[in-house]
Amino acid sequence: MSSPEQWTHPEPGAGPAAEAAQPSPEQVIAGLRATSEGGEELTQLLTPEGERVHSSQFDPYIADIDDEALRGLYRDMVLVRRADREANAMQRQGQLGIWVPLLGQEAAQIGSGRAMRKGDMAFPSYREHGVAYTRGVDLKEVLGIFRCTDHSSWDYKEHGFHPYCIVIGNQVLNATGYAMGQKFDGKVGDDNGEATVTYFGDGATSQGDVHEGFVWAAVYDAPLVFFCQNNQWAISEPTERQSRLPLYQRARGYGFPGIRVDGNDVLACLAVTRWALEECRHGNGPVLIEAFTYRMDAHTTTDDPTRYRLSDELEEWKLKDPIERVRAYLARNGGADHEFFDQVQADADAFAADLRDYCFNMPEPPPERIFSNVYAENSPVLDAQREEFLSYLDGFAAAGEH
Amino acid sequence: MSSPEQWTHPEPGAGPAAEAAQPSPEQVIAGLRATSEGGEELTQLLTPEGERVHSSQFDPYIADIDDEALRGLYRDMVLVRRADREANAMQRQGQLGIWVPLLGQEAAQIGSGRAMRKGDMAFPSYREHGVAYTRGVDLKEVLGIFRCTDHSSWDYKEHGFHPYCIVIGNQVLNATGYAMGQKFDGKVGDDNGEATVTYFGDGATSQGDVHEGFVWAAVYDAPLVFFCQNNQWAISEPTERQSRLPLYQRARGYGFPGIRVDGNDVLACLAVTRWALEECRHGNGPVLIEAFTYRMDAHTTTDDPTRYRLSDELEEWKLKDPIERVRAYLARNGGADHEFFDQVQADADAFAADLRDYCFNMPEPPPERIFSNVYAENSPVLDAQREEFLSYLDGFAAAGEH
Amino acid sequence: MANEDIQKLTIGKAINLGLRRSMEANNRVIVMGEDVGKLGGVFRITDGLQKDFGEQRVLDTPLAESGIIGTAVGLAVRGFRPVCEIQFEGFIFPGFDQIVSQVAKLHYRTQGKVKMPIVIRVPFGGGIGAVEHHSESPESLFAHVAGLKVVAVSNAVDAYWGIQQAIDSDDPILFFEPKRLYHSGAMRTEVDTTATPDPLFKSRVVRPGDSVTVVAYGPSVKVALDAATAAEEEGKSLEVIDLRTLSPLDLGPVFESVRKTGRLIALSEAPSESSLTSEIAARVQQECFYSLEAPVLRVTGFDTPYPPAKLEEHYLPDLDRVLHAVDRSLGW
Amino acid sequence: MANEDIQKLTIGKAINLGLRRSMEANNRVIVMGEDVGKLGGVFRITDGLQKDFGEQRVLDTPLAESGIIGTAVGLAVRGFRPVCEIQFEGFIFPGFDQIVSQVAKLHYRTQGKVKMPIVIRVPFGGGIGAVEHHSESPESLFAHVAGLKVVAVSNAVDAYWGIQQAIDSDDPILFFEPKRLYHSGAMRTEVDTTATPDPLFKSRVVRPGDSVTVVAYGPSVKVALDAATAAEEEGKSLEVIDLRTLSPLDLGPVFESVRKTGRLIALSEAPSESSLTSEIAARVQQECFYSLEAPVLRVTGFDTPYPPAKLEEHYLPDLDRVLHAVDRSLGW
Ligand SMILES: Cc1ncc(C[n+]2csc(CCOP(=O)(O)OP(=O)(O)O)c2C)c(N)n1
Ligand SMILES: Cc1ncc(C[n+]2csc(CCOP(=O)(O)OP(=O)(O)O)c2C)c(N)n1
Ligand SMILES: [Mg+2]
Ligand SMILES: [Mg+2]
Repeated sequence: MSSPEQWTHPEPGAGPAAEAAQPSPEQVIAGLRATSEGGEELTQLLTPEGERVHSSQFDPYIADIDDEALRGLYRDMVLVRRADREANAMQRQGQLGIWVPLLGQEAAQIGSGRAMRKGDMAFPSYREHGVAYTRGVDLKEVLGIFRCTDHSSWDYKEHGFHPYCIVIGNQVLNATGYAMGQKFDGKVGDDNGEATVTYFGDGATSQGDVHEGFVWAAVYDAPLVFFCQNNQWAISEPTERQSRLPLYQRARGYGFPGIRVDGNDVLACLAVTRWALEECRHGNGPVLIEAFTYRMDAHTTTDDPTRYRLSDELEEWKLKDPIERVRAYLARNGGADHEFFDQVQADADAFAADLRDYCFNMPEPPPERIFSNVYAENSPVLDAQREEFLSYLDGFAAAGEH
Repeated sequence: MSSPEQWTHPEPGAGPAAEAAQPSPEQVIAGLRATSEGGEELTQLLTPEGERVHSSQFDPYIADIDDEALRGLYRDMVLVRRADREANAMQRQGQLGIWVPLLGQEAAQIGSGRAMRKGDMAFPSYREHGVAYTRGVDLKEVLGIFRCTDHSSWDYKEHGFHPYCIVIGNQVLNATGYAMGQKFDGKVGDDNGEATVTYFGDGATSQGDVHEGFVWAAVYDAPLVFFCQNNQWAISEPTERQSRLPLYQRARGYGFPGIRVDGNDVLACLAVTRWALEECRHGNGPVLIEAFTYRMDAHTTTDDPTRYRLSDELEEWKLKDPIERVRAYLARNGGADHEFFDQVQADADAFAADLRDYCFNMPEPPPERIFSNVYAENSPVLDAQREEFLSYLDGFAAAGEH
Repeated sequence: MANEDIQKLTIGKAINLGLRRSMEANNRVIVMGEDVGKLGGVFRITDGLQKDFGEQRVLDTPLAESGIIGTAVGLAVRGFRPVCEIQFEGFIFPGFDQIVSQVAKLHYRTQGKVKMPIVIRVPFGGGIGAVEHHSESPESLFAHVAGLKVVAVSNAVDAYWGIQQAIDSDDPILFFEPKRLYHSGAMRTEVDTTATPDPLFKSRVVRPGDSVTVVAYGPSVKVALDAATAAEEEGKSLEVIDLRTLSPLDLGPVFESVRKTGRLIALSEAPSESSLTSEIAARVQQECFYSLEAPVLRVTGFDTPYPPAKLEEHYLPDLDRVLHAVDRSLGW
Repeated sequence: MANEDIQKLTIGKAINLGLRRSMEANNRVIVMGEDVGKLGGVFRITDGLQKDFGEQRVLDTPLAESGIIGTAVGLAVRGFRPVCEIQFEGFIFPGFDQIVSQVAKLHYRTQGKVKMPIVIRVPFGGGIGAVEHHSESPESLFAHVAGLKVVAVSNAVDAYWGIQQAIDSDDPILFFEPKRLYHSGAMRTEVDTTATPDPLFKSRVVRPGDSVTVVAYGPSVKVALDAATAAEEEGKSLEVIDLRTLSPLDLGPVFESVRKTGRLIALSEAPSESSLTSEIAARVQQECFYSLEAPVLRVTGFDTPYPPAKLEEHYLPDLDRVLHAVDRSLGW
């Protein structure tokens, strides 16, 4: 496998070193904006300082979240962050072709992921490792994609977690169709209803497919939660390049509710997503949620964010870290002690070590995989191609050349 | 040319005759809705009964419309309706392959079309014969498309009227790019500003491209008026199949103004479009206008609307005819007398006769046209194909077979 | 055999009846597209289905092709078997990304865990005197995309069975229908609805002959057969093969025929550049290298956009152009 | 000749410099796409352009390919000469309808009144160890669409001139760039910026030889040349032709070469079915019917979606597969 470095970086010495980023005034403003609290309409239940904000509308949706449950959410976030950092490091060590970090988006993903139930379905993009984890997908399975041994491997049905999707926004229509199917199957209308959550980014909102998803879901009353993680950036482009208005307001033009939630607040993400899912289960879907969060790392391991954003911006957002506020809340209110936090850290380290072990020992995929599962039923043309190629390969093996 | 009848109709005797339409309750409701006045938010300056409604916001935009000017608008509408009916008839006589009637949409098209100025540009779909006329395009040129002798022929630049577009909605993005160009060229910002109007239907609003046009135009502050003629139907589908909300409200999600105008009121269409164009010229674009109107004829000459809608609906809309209300207003207020109306009718008949003459005598296009203008610069491969084919044809001519 | 088992059907009616049979046999089959419900489609191919199967199984969708195909993907994931109608082939392109990135690849992406039993029905081809975008032949684009299967029917019997077989298949299938023949009385044929149909993905010799082989598909099969009849009068015997499936191509019968005749004409309305007829020529020259007595010749649409319909009689390969190619081949 | 007139450039830098020259020469040239501005594109091909030409000539667009191409059409109507960047070839499909229905057809539709001087730059091909949709070769799809021209560059000199020639052309051009070679030091070449470039739409013999002809384009030209070097050691002399333009194909030099060698290998990373290599085979077997001593053989990607990158070394035609085909051709 050739170096993925080639994606974006000239070879060393190929030209002048990348210049230091010189963000424009527009970027500075964008940065400052991004560090705001997301505006008046932001739903928040836990402040960055770890104080609980009460909401008559949303508190009922987290009435069951006692200290133990909150410790669970905390642990989830720490584990997926640790796994994320490990994967990032493994990419640097050449074990993964690329990694797409979720750093900073743990609350949005764990909160919304934990809001789903067994019969629900999630349609992710490519950054939802945290959601995958909440759906019971072993993160080892996620690694295969980024090690480039497969394009995806988990059992989507068992986990209620569709394959990753790399083409921006087009999974949103697939999710819409799935949710329509839930409705057609009579699974909508009461507390036992099923629903679907589809994930996409701020950049994706510009794609025609996302709009068509809005149109279809509205027209067919699909039980679908559009969960937009607005992490402020689409690679190098700030959200202002996609919209004049806060993204949650997009829903107003279609006639369904849109809401902005603090994407760094796991309680708010859980509550708001549960609320939205309830609406959908009862036939009042769809709902758009904009989770206002921040991509704390690069877009992917091939990206260099210093070219387009100020480090100040990151510093501001660090103050709103999704994990720290839960830790502060638990510590302050006696919901957890040092021992607990240490244990979680140890669990996370073990979790990461396990991933690492697995990754380093992952077997190379066999050449036949190229030809497998192109079709469900066979294709004589392709069968012939496979046979010809495999016997060509055998020729090398026989000649000792391979 | 084989019979365009084949498009949709089984050959006679091929099966049971089409059953009488049996609209569902949903359709009946849709029909009733459609006959409403378009809701409280409808901007109307002339009622179906021909009474002038005053508007402090929009009256200034038609301050110059004295009786003479109004007679002009009346004449425009009568002429294009007459031409439309003539073309429809010519299709029945086999002179056109198909015709796309504008019947009922005269006010929307003449009003908006007359709102444009010389430097403005229009991007039509395929039903905007009335707009074409206001832009100085000879309707004879439009006939070529429907007689299938060419795909379009007028000078788009001279007329500020882009070619027709048949793929639903994708011209909206082209219009957006053009309007961005007007801005980049420094033609926006004052009374002399330029602007663009793009036309599309209610059905088109579902297309991804229309959404992307909204996103782009908003982000680039493009001087673009999105002129949606909501004629209540996309072939057989009522507007409810595209949206939960009135279409003008779609703009709310993007952060620019949307407005619903009585599309059968030429004064309101003129005033509202002028207002929207002024906004755009001054850099406050884009603007969405929903012209609430009705497709009084079939979708095209190959369509049979009795299969999907009630004739009652049409009867209701006839009461809101765009031409009759102007006639009533002019007659009642002494703005025109019988002589005028008779003269207009005579002009219209002559206009139609001229079209008819032209159409019946249109020369067949030469076979070389197949190969012409595929590229601006030549293609040796295609040149060879043309030479080969033309000499093959010559062979027939020589052999007296052709 | 009951009388109603054998029906004289046009191609359009045959597809309509085939759809009906599939919907009766499996309640997960749903039909979706623009105007397919109340109106029965602009060609009336879905006529009567919504009335009998309801609005939840025959969906008049919003007007957007990416939406039609993209939601069909999700419905397929949910276990439905969607049959999408694209109103005219020229309007499939807004849905191209969903076809290429999702429909074609999901089974591969998931190592077989997600099946894509979607049929995308596409009325295609020219000859109906229509305006732009209503007469094209884009099938080669789909044949080039791995993960899709592509079928083109030429007659009522294949239309009746083919649509049912396509719906039964767990693979995504682009199903091209010869629109100018939909309601042609000349193509009305007896369809024995109790027969055992030929397999979907096999080509078929539809007229034996021994001097030149002509391979065609969809609406061009009729042109080839007409040419064969005309050629016969001149004492030339054409063997006509209906490809039936465009991907994966079943060229066995073509190779066999060419080994006999030594000459091949590949016929299609589509532009020739990088097309199915290119593929046929490429494979035949390789497989039958020593049998060919003349190069494979192609009779196709030109490499131009589809012209104004007044010119389509020149654009579309007709009997004369086929015969001309036959003469060139024989005179090589 | 001034020293700065001759620069040693990678392919990536050559395109960057070519873009700069075009933007300097004509202020109607604008660059648009995702991340092309501040970031200089994910491959840095537009690096520095926004800084020097401003935000109105180098547009960081919203994230939607149909929007990029659709607005470029309107800008072209307005008299601009847009150069669109598609971030990776696998993301061009949401823009396919605009390309097929507007970009390719507007000039024809308007009988020449509307020109479409649009360049769509597409990094293509595999070999970078990437995830899905980042390594494909969809060029055949565009070669099949009449009204488009398609170019694929293989080296820095053609990259530097080709992008400028493409921008100068009044026709819409899909400009395919070999992404895995963008920053390859091995491909760094002296580019004489004062030279007179070869015409854009001409293929070229890049290595003469006499036993077998190999025709390739884009990143495969390097593979062909490497194979020729290896073959030489075995005493086989390959003639390598760089197609350079994929539509309209300039096959004159290929015919000439095949008349000399009697053998042809067509090389491409793309799947073979209904592809450019099919077209090459189809035309060569017709034009060189009596010269061919073996059938035209194709060495291509397989007819599968692009596999996980750990397997791409098997998927991509390499030197060994070319040599294997050479042996088969010689042994026919
Ligand atoms: C259709 C398409 N175009 C371009 C890309 C390349 N690309 C990958 S991620 C990305 C930015 C996405 O931004 P956003 O939607 O905000 O999601 P985020 O990565 O921030 O989670 C782009 C342009 C793609 N994957 N698909
Ligand atoms: C992309 C595309 N899909 C389908 C069609 C076929 N078609 C032509 S007109 C039409 C309905 C359009 O309805 P609307 O946008 O309301 O415009 P109207 O015809 O009512 O003016 C359809 C489906 C098309 N031309 N383009
Ligand atoms: Mg983002
Ligand atoms: Mg309409």
